[in-house]
Amino acid sequence: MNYDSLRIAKGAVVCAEADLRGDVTVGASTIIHPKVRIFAYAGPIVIGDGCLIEEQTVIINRGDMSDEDLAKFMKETETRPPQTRGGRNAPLRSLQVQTNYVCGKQQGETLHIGSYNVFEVGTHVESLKIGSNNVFESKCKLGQQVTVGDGCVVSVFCVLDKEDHLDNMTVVYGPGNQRRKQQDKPMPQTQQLEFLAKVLPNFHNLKKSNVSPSPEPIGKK
Amino acid sequence: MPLYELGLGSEKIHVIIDIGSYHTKIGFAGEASPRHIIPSYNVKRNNEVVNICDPKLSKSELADELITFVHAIYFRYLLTNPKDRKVVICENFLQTELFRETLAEVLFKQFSVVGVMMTPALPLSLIPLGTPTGLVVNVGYHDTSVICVYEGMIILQSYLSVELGTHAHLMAVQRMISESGTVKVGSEMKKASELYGDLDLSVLEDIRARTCFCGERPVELKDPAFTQSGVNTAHRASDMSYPMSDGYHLLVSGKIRERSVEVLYDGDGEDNSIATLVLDSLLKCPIDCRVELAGRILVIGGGSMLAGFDHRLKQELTALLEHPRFSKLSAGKLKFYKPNYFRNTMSWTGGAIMGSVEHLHDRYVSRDFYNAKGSATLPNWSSLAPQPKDSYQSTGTPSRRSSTPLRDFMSSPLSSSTLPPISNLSLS
Amino acid sequence: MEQQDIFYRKSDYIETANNNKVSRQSVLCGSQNIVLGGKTIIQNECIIRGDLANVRFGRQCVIGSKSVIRPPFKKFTKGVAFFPFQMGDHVMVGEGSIVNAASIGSYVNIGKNVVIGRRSFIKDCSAIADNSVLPPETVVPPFTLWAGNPAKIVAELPESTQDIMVDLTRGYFHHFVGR
Amino acid sequence: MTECEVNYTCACGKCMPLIHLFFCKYCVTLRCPKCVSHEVDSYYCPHCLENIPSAEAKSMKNKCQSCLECPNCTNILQVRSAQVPMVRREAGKVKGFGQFKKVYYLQCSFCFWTTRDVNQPDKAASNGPWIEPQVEDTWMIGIINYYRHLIQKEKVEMEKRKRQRRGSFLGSLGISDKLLPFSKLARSSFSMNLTGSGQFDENVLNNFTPVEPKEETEPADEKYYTNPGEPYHYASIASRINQPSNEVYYACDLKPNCTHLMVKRSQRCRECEHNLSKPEFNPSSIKFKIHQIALRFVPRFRIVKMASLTSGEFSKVQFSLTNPTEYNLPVELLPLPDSHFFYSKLTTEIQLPSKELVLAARDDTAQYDTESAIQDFDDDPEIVVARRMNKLTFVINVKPLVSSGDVTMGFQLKYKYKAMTPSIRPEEQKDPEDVNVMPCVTVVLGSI
Repeated sequence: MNYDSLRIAKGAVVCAEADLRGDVTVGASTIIHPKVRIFAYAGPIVIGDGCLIEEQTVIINRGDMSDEDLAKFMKETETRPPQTRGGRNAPLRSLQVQTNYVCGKQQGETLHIGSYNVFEVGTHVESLKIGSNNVFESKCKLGQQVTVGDGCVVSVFCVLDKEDHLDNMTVVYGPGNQRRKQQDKPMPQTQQLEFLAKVLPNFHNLKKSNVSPSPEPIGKK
Repeated sequence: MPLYELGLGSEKIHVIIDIGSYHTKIGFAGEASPRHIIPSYNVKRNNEVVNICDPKLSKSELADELITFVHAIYFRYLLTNPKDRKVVICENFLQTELFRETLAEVLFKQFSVVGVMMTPALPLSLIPLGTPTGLVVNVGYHDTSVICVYEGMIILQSYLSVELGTHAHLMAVQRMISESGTVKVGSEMKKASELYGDLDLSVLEDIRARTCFCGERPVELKDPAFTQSGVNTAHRASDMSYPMSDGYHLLVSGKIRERSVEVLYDGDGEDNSIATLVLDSLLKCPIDCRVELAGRILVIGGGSMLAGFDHRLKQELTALLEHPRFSKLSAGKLKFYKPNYFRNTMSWTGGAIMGSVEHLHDRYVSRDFYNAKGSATLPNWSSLAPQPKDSYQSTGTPSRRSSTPLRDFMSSPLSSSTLPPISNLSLS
Repeated sequence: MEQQDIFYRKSDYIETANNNKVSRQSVLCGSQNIVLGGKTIIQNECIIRGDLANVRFGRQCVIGSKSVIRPPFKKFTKGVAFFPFQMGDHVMVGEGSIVNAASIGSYVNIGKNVVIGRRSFIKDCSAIADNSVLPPETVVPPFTLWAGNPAKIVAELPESTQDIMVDLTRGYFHHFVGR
Repeated sequence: MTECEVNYTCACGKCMPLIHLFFCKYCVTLRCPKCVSHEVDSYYCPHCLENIPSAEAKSMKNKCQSCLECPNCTNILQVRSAQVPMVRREAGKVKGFGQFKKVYYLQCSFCFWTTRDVNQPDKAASNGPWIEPQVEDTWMIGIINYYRHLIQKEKVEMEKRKRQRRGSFLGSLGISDKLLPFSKLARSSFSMNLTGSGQFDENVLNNFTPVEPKEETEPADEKYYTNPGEPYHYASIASRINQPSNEVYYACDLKPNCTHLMVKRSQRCRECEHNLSKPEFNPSSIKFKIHQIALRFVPRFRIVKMASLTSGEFSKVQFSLTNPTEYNLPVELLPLPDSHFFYSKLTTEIQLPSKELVLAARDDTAQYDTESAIQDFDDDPEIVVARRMNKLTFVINVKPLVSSGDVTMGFQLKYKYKAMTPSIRPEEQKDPEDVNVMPCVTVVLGSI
C-alpha cells in the first residue's frame, strides 16, 4: 500500500479511522469523518477545499472494475478489526483491511471533486467530475458516467447510474429522481467545518497533513 | 364566514361527497371548492390497491372497503363527526344498485348520519352556472358521458356514454411512445420501446399532465369523424424532453403532445367518439329544445382539463354537423359555457350549492326513516314517477318508487317530439 | 408469531453493568458522551457520534446493525453547535438506518434503511416504515405511521402501540442470546 | 406462502388481531374499530403539535395558520433568511446599493422548492404573512341566495297549484330535477300572500344573471406549440388536486399550502354508549383518560414455535398465552362452536389441553427483580413447556387434514372476568362479580 501518495493539505481534518488508499489528495479545511472510504483504485482522486465527507461515504475511482469486483472489494473493506483500548481508536496502520485489490497501481483518469461539497452519511460516489458547492444527501449514489456541475443537490436515496450530466443548480429528488432547477446555491457549510475542525481532534486520531508543515491541531489536549 | 351563518340556524353544515371512478371530491356545503380531492381507492396494509367503484367487489367486501373509505373521509380529511350531519352524495348515473344500497347502509348504520340525499352528478354541474338548461359532457377517467337538461328536467333518453376518457388518452400516449418514442442516451437516440416497454400508468399520467394539450382540428382531414386510420400525423407543436427516473430523457414528440388526444375524436371503432356522442345525445332530445341545448354545452371532468379542449370539441362538432348522419339535426349555433369553477369539481360545487339550500329537507332520506324501512327507502332518481306529496311530510322522506334500472329507460325512448308538460311527466 | 431466538457470539459483544449489550464491531465515537439506559442492544457496525454532542439512549432500545446515530447540526444566532440527541425507552431502530433526529421519544419503531433528516422530532408511539425518508425538521406526532420518500403519514397506529412496543423490545432482549 | 396470523373474533363477527380490538367492560365483550363509533375528540396540528380549539379549527377550514406545506412535494416548508442589499432609488432609477437587510422566504428541505421560485416577494418578518387572505366568493354567495329564493318560490307556487287542482305533483319529480331552476313560468311575476317561512324575494330572482354561453372558444395557447418549456414548468396532477381551490397548470402559480390538521379520536361502544378509549388533550401525550384496549383485558394467544406440519399427522406446535390481569387466571380452551363462521374453514384436527391452564398474574415490578418467587402451578409437563412471568408456553397437537393449502385452526377461550357492576352510590358498590368471557380465536398456521 502506497501511503506516500496520500496528500493532505494544511488545515484538513482526516480521521484516522477513515480508509484512504492510493493516490488521494485532500484540499485544505476539508473534513473527513471516521468510516469514510476513499479508494484511488484506477487513478488518482483529488478532493478540493472545504469539503465535508461524512461517515460511511465511499468515493472510488473505479476504472474498469466490474460490478462483482466492486461488491467484493466493498465487502472486504467494510469491516475492521475490533476497537482496542476502551473505545480509543486503534493505531492507523492496523485499521486497514488487506484486500486483493491494490489501489493506486493503475494510471487511469483522475477523479476530481471541487470545493465546498457536502457528502452526507452513506453516499457512494464514482463520478469522475464533480464541481463545487454541491450537496449529496444520505445514501445517494453517483455512477461513473455522471458529471456534476456546481450548486446541485442529489437527494436521499437518489441513484444516478446512467450517463448523465447535472447542470448547475439542478436538484434531483424523490423516488422517481425528479429534477428541478433551484435558484439559490446551497449554503456553504463553513461554520460546521470550523466547528468540526475544533471538535474532532479531541476525540479522534488524525492522519497527519503532509503537504505543508503539519499545523498544531486546534484545541488538542 | 357569512355562509355558515346564512339561515342555517342550528343545523350542521352538510357534507358533500362526489365519488368518481378515479378521484373523489369531498367538502362542505356552501363552499365553492371541495376541501380535498382524494383517490377513490383504499390502500391495504399489504399495499394492495382496491378501487371502491370496482364492480367485482361482493356486497360484504364493498361494505368493508366503504367503511374504511368513509372513515378516512370523516376523520382524516374533513375532521368532523358524521353523526349529526346530513350528506349529499353526487352519484354516477351508471352506479349499480348494489353500490348505492351499500353506501346508504354504511352511512346510516356505520356512521349514523342523519340524512342522505343521493343525486346524479352530471346535471348538478349546471347549478353553479345558474342555468336550468344545458348539455353536459363529462370526460371522466374511464368514460365520457353526455346528458341534456332542459328547463330543469333531465332528458333521460339523452344520456349516452362511451368508453373514452383519460385512460384511453393515456393508452394512446403509451402506444405512440412505443411506436416511435425515442430516448436520448448520451449522444445516441434509442427506441423507448426497447428501453422501457410499457410505462407505468403514473408516469404516463405525468407525461400527459405536463406535456400534452389539445391541438386544433387537423385541416386536411376530409372525413374526420370516421377515420379508422389511427392518429393523424399533421402537427406543428415542438418536442419536449421528459426526464425519466433513470436520468435518461424521453423525447415527447410534438405529435404526441398535440395529437395523442385524437383518440377521443377518432372513436372507439364503432363510429363513436366524444363528438358523435354529443350529437347523438342531441338527436335523442325533442326537436324543439335542440337549438337551445346546442347553444349551452358545458364540458366538465378531469379529462377535459387540457388546454384547448373546448375549442377542439367545437371544431369537431361543427365539422360533424355537415355529415349526413347528423343532417337531420337542426342544432343551430354551438355555444360553450366557460365554467366558473374548475371543470373537475363542477358537479361537486353544484352539490355544495344544493346542500346549502335549507328548503330541501324533504329531499333527504332520514336516518329514522331508513332504520324503519330499510334500503327500500332509497329514492331511485331514474324512476321519475310522481307520487303524492302527502307521503313524505312527517318523516321528511320520499317513499319508495318503482326502481327501474336506467338501461330500461334508455331502451324505451320517450317518444314525444315535443317537451311534455312538467306536470305530466310520468314515465311509469 | 413471537420473537424467535437470535444468537450472537459472546466474544463479539460487551455487556455492561446495567445489561446493555454493545457490539465490539460498532463505533462509539466519544464514548464518554454516550449514555445507555440499560438492556439496550447496539449491534454490529453501528456508528454513534458521541463526539459531536451528548447521546443518550433510554432503556430497552435496539439499534440495528450498520445504523448511524448522529446528533444534528444547528446554526444559532450566536454560533453553531450539534444538538444533544435523546432517545426514549423501548425504541427499535432497523438495520442500516441513519438517524439525524434531535430527539426520539419512547415506544418508537423505526424500520430498516430509513433516513431521518436533521433535527426531526419523533414523538412517542410512532413508527417509520422501511426505506422511508423523513425530510429535515419533520415532526412525527404520536400514533402515526410514516412511509415513503418523502415520508408522509400513511396510517394511524392502534391505541395499543405502547403495549406492543414494550412487548416487542422486551421480547427482543430476552431472545437475544449469547453463546 | 401464507403468513401466520392469530385473530380474535369481535362481537360483530369480524376477525382481527387482538392489538386492534377494544374490550367493553360493561358489555363484557370484544369490540373492533369497525363496530365502535368514533368521535372527534380534539384537533391538533401535526407539525407544531398545538392543540386547536374546535371552533377555530372549523373557521380556519381545518388548517394550521402557522405551518406551511410545499405545494410541490407536500413536505413542511422552512423559513430561510437571506441578506439582500437595499436598493437606493432616485426618481425611479437604481442609484446604487445601500445597507444589507435581512429578508425571509420559505424553502422546502426536501425538493428545495422556494417561494422565490414562484416570484413570491421576500418578507421582512419571519412570520410572513405567507398566505394571502382568501377572497370572498361573491358569486357563490349570490347563487346560493338565488336558489334559496327560487326553491322557496316553487314551494309556494306548488302549494298554490295544489289548491287549484289536485294531482299536480310538481315537487316530486325525481330528486335532482327539483334542484334545478324550473320553468320560465316560475319566473313570471305573480303575487301571493306570503306566510312565515314561505318568504322569498322576487327581486333576488329577477336580478340574478346566470353565466351565459359563448360562441367563441379559446384554442390552446400558441405557447404550447412553439415554446412549451420544460416539463417541470407544469404542475403535476398531485399538486393540482392538492389545492382544490387553486388548481393551476403552471408550476410557477403554485402557492404554499397550510398544513392540514389532524384529530384525536375517542371510541364509544355502540351498545352501551360507554367510552372505550379517550385520549388526553395534549397532542404530544400518549396517555389516555379511558383506555380499554383488549390487550389489557384478554389473554393474548400467540404462536411460539412452529413444527413442520404434515398432512394427516399430529405435530406439537408451541403456543403461548399471556395474562394481562393482576391475578392468577385459569383459562379453558374449548373447541370452536360450529355456529362460528370460521368453523367451515378449519383444516385441522387439534387436541386442546383437557385441563384448564392457570396463567400467572401480571406483575410489572417482576422484571426488575432478579429472583421472583416461583409459584407452583402443578403443571402437566406434557402440555406446559415453560413459564416466564405472566406468560405460559404450552403445546397443542395439530393434525392438518388437507394435503395442501392453508392450515387453520380455531378454538374458544374461556376465562372469568371480574366485572364491576356500576353503581351510582359508592356504598352500594358490590364485590366484583365473575363473568365468563368466551372470545373465539382463529389461527392460520401458514400453508403446506
